[in-house]
Amino acid sequence: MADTRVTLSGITLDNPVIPASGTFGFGQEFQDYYDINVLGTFSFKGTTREPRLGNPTPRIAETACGMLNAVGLQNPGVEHVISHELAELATFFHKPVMANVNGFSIEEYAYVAQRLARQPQVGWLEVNVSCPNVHGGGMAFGLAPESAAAVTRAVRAVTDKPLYIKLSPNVTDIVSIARACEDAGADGLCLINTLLGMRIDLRTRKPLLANRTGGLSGPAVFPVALRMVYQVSQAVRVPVIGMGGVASACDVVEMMLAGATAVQVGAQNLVNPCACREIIEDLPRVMERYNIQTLRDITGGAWK
Amino acid sequence: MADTRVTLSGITLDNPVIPASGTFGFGQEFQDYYDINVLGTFSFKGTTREPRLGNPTPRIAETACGMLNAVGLQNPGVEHVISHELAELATFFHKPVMANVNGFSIEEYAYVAQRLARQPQVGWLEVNVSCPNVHGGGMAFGLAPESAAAVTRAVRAVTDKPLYIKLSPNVTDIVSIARACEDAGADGLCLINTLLGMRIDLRTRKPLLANRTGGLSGPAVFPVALRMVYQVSQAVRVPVIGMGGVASACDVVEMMLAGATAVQVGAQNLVNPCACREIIEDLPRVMERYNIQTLRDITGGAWK
Amino acid sequence: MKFTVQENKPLTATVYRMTLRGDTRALLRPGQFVQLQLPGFYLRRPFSVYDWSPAERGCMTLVYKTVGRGTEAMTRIPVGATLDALVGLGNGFITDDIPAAAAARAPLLIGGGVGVPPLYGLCRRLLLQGQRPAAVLGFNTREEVILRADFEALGIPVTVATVDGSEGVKGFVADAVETLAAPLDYVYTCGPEPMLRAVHALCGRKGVGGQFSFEERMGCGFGACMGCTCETVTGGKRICKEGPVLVWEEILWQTRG
Amino acid sequence: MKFTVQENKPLTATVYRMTLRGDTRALLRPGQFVQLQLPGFYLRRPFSVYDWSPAERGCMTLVYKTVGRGTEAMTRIPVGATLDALVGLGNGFITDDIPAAAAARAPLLIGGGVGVPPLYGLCRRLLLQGQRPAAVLGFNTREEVILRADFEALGIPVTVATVDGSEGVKGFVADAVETLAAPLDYVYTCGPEPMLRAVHALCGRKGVGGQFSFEERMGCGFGACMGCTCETVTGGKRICKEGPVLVWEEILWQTRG
Ligand SMILES: Cc1cc2nc3c(=O)[nH]c(=O)nc-3n(C[C@H](O)[C@H](O)[C@H](O)COP(=O)(O)OP(=O)(O)OC[C@H]3O[C@@H](n4cnc5c(N)ncnc54)[C@H](O)[C@@H]3O)c2cc1C
Ligand SMILES: Cc1cc2nc3c(=O)[nH]c(=O)nc-3n(C[C@H](O)[C@H](O)[C@H](O)COP(=O)(O)OP(=O)(O)OC[C@H]3O[C@@H](n4cnc5c(N)ncnc54)[C@H](O)[C@@H]3O)c2cc1C
Ligand SMILES: Cc1cc2nc3c(=O)[nH]c(=O)nc-3n(C[C@H](O)[C@H](O)[C@H](O)COP(=O)(O)O)c2cc1C
Ligand SMILES: Cc1cc2nc3c(=O)[nH]c(=O)nc-3n(C[C@H](O)[C@H](O)[C@H](O)COP(=O)(O)O)c2cc1C
Ligand code: FES
Ligand code: FES
Repeated sequence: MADTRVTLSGITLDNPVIPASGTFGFGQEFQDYYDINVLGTFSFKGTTREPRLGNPTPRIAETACGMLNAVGLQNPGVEHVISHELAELATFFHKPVMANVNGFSIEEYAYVAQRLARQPQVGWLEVNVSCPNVHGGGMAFGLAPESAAAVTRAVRAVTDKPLYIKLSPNVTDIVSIARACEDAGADGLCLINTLLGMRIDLRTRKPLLANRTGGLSGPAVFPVALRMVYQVSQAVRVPVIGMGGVASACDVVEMMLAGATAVQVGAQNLVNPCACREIIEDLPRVMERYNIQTLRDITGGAWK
Repeated sequence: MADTRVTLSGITLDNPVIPASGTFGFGQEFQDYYDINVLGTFSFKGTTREPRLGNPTPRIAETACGMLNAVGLQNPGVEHVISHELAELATFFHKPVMANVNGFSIEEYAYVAQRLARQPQVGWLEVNVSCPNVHGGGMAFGLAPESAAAVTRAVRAVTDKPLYIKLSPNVTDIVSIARACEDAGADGLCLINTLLGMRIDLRTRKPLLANRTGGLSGPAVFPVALRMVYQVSQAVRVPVIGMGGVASACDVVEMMLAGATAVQVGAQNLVNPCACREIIEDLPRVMERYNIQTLRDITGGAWK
Repeated sequence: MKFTVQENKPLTATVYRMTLRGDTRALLRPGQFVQLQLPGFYLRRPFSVYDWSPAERGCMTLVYKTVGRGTEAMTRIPVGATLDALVGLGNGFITDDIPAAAAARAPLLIGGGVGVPPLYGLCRRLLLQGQRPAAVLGFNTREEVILRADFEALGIPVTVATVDGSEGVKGFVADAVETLAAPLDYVYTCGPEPMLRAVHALCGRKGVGGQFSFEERMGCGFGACMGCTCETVTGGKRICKEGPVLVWEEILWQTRG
Repeated sequence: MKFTVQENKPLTATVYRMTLRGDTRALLRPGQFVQLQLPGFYLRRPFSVYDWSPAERGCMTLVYKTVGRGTEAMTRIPVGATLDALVGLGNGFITDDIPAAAAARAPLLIGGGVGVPPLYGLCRRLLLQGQRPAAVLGFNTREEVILRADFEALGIPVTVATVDGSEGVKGFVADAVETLAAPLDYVYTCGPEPMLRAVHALCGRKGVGGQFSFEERMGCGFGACMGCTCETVTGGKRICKEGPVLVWEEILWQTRG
């Protein structure tokens, strides 16, 4: 029997497949398509202290084998997330969930992290220092080792729950940023967030997105994500959750060979609401084809 | 009549379509498919002082809507390029050509640039400080403003021919590097070179490329390239040659709206040897559809 | 959900009709839409349903206009091809839960361009409910007029307006509505945003309610990505989930007066 | 160049034959290959030509094995579909310009797995030139044996070897070659790299010349990208342009002795 279990900071998941933040809402919409308890876990929509409407529309554009989004962290604010979304989630999802923490200041990160960490449903904090779609926060923190470490330290100070920092790929040296987060107390790293991109409407001669630029994700970015996971996972001792363009069980295996302990699936959930269920169903077949008995053993299999 | 002409540092091209270095050899192979004199110009294969065999194979891998290459600057060395390739080229291509200059030291860049600049066929120098597939040179120079500027200054010192610096997208802040090159005397900028990526073979559990990582190009990278062209072209006064995933006449127009004065086409030449001819033929139709009489007028049309 | 293309043929130079066979049971209301996966494109395309027969082996018809690479490629999909679609998306036009809508005896359907198709299924539904709808359909020019005969075959009053006057009343739909003899009762409308704005203002001036179907760029189409959220009087609404149909009162073009 | 699929059918569980109709005039030599564009994939796929009729409305046949996503998708391409291919790529097997090849009266064709197909067109060419080729075809197991009858129908001696001994001689092709009664004259070979190495060593030991067809990951297939360059005795050679066929002497596995 194929053993698909993986362990993230002491919590064992049935499988490494985790829908990525911002592409799975708070799970509700997917419950219409399948029982989401088959998932390893999922990362819920990026949450801030105050409610946010996000950016003006259009917020979505298509690209070759991918998409741009400039949602800009629309969310009802951490208190509403706790009182409504997480309360509702508890009625149909029975596993620890990953909380995607956002902020526009170090204090806000710490505040939101502390509030979410106290919820018993929350298994891990995923601190997003890499959102390219908001100004004066988000990605800015993830572009340099010092600021990424500062956020890590501040959040570390308020919680003992497993702390994962989600890194931006829009940098010259992601390894130095990953190391700085590790040194500042991160229990793990998530990569990659979206690549900053753009499309222009030939008719109007204006950027397609109201926000002008947006974050690129989907299969197009997979090779960049894989390379970064390969580099970072060899340079740190903490687990890496790999993501960026994962769309099939083969991609999951490839990410894990590159060094990922678990794998997130983002944009693919949007084009196929059953993507994660299908990937989970396919995993044992793919493992058999490539002679894998115990999935967790292949993490880093491609390191030299 | 649609006017497709554009001007790069005083030399007027019939159209903005320029095959990108490394995807067009020295023109010969394409001459079998069409008369390459229809091109604006083309950029020939990256040239170094000594002959290079490049990296071991496999050097190519496929990705979603793109490809990885790790050719590693295979070329016969600058003297052979001058005595054989350019001599041969003169027999069938009658326009100024763009010389792609490479080096493993600042001295080598200057040497190769000086040798190539002396050739009357060479209209522009394109100095590649962004090749991700060689060690101890190439991309290393393009990752920081200081080193990119140092190469620019050294090459500037040896030639008066128009000098374009080709930038790497694998950086946190491409604008600062572009500005440094401009300040150091560049007449223009070319962007983007390839994004550093990777694929792993599930059967062997090893990287697909012998060089482990390679450069990602093709339609997958278009939105990233477009964003960088948009940012850089607004921040400098010199012309920008845009490239990265351009595959159609619509893409050419989109790149120009983002701020490109001319456009290079790379990987698409490999999957369709007639790509550039077809793009050039399509341009007037696309211009008509979007009400463009004079193509050069749309450069930067999407700047706010 | 897999569908088989039964028909894919041009109605005008740029508008096509595609009929798909498959499980349509998720479609509950006119004005709901589907997200169609087109081979070679990453995101799905949203299209309203013109009309459908609800069954496990049912049928649904889309009427679409070629505006970009996806819809152009769509015209080349052969009969017999299999396409994947998410069906029954969005709230659709509500004809029962909203008191004003349920009470309207002679609602006016106002469509513009490819906003016209979903009003056909709606019209059939209203007739079944015993209401007496009328339709005003607006186009740019005579060559672009679609579905006029379909509405006429339902036996309702149909007014066509063209911007250049080449068919029917000359002018915009909102202008054409002003010329109607019958008093305005309730409005259902779908079309380009300038038209929706004009109709919204008109409703405001006349003090009648209505439902407006919106378009927005979509990531998912089923409420997951927040890509399509628009601000309304009652907060952010996902056009794909709480829309595409919004009622007059919640739209942020405050023009009642 | 556009081609129409005439046939696409399985020969074994994993090997298919595809026949394409179109302009094949660029094909000049057996062992040349085509670069086939598969819908939904960025790079083209290289396939050797099994046999062809050279004409503006000619035919060519490929025999391919499913090894990955591209070839798996290829099995689902229906008859009648149009595919784009670059044809007449590479040098192919040379039967005239190379003196040893032209002089060989009884050249041996050694094929392994899907290296066998291009040897068929070669065999026909050699027979036309009045030579008397023989063939040794190697496979893993009985279920994977392909094209045996095709070669036999040409009236030449055919030896089949399978690694597990389930059909023909048990063992690797190079072993099977050693068991042949006829003396080695000249070799043409195509197959997996371990087989090529073994045959190369064998030629070295016996002091006979030969031509070896190689595989390499390709960007373009027509000499533009330098993606496929391999080092040889005479410098870097592009497998797609100066190859895929290399002669014994230029191969860098120095084993003559
Ligand atoms: C709820 C809803 C119902 C619709 N119903 C119909 C209908 O019945 N008939 C019809 O002809 N059209 C309809 N549209 C518009 C239709 O979705 C677009 O015309 C179509 O997506 C354009 O695709 P394209 O590839 O040709 O254009 P491109 O511009 O090449 O598409 C690029 C991307 O932009 C998106 N996009 C482009 N235009 C629109 C648009 N107007 N609205 C939403 N997304 C867009 C595409 O889906 C794609 O993701 C509807 C849109 C929505 C939101
Ligand atoms: C000159 C030449 C002639 C060939 N002739 C035949 C033939 O007659 N019959 C046959 O079955 N196969 C032949 N091959 C191998 C064939 O090209 C590959 O099996 C095929 O490309 C695999 O595609 P895929 O999408 O299924 O595999 P994937 O692994 O999914 O493909 C990913 C990428 O790798 C490339 N690739 C994978 N395997 C190979 C390979 N062995 N050689 C070159 N590129 C590869 C693909 O082209 C693609 O770009 C030939 C290869 C070469 C170079
Ligand atoms: C519509 C959309 C919204 C997103 N919102 C968030 C978010 O709120 N927080 C976050 O950390 N990442 C967010 N992301 C990034 C994804 O979680 C993921 O890192 C990225 O999309 C790469 O994975 P993919 O290629 O599988 O989509 C979002 C991505 C998309 C497409
Ligand atoms: C096979 C290959 C070889 C390349 N070699 C060079 C090179 O020698 N010098 C250089 O400046 N860029 C080189 N490039 C980069 C291209 O010129 C171009 O910048 C990049 O591929 C992005 O464009 P594209 O997406 O259109 O391919 C190479 C790209 C490819 C695909
Ligand atoms: S399109 Fe994703 S939420 Fe509406
Ligand atoms: S594959 Fe491009 S040169 Fe051989």
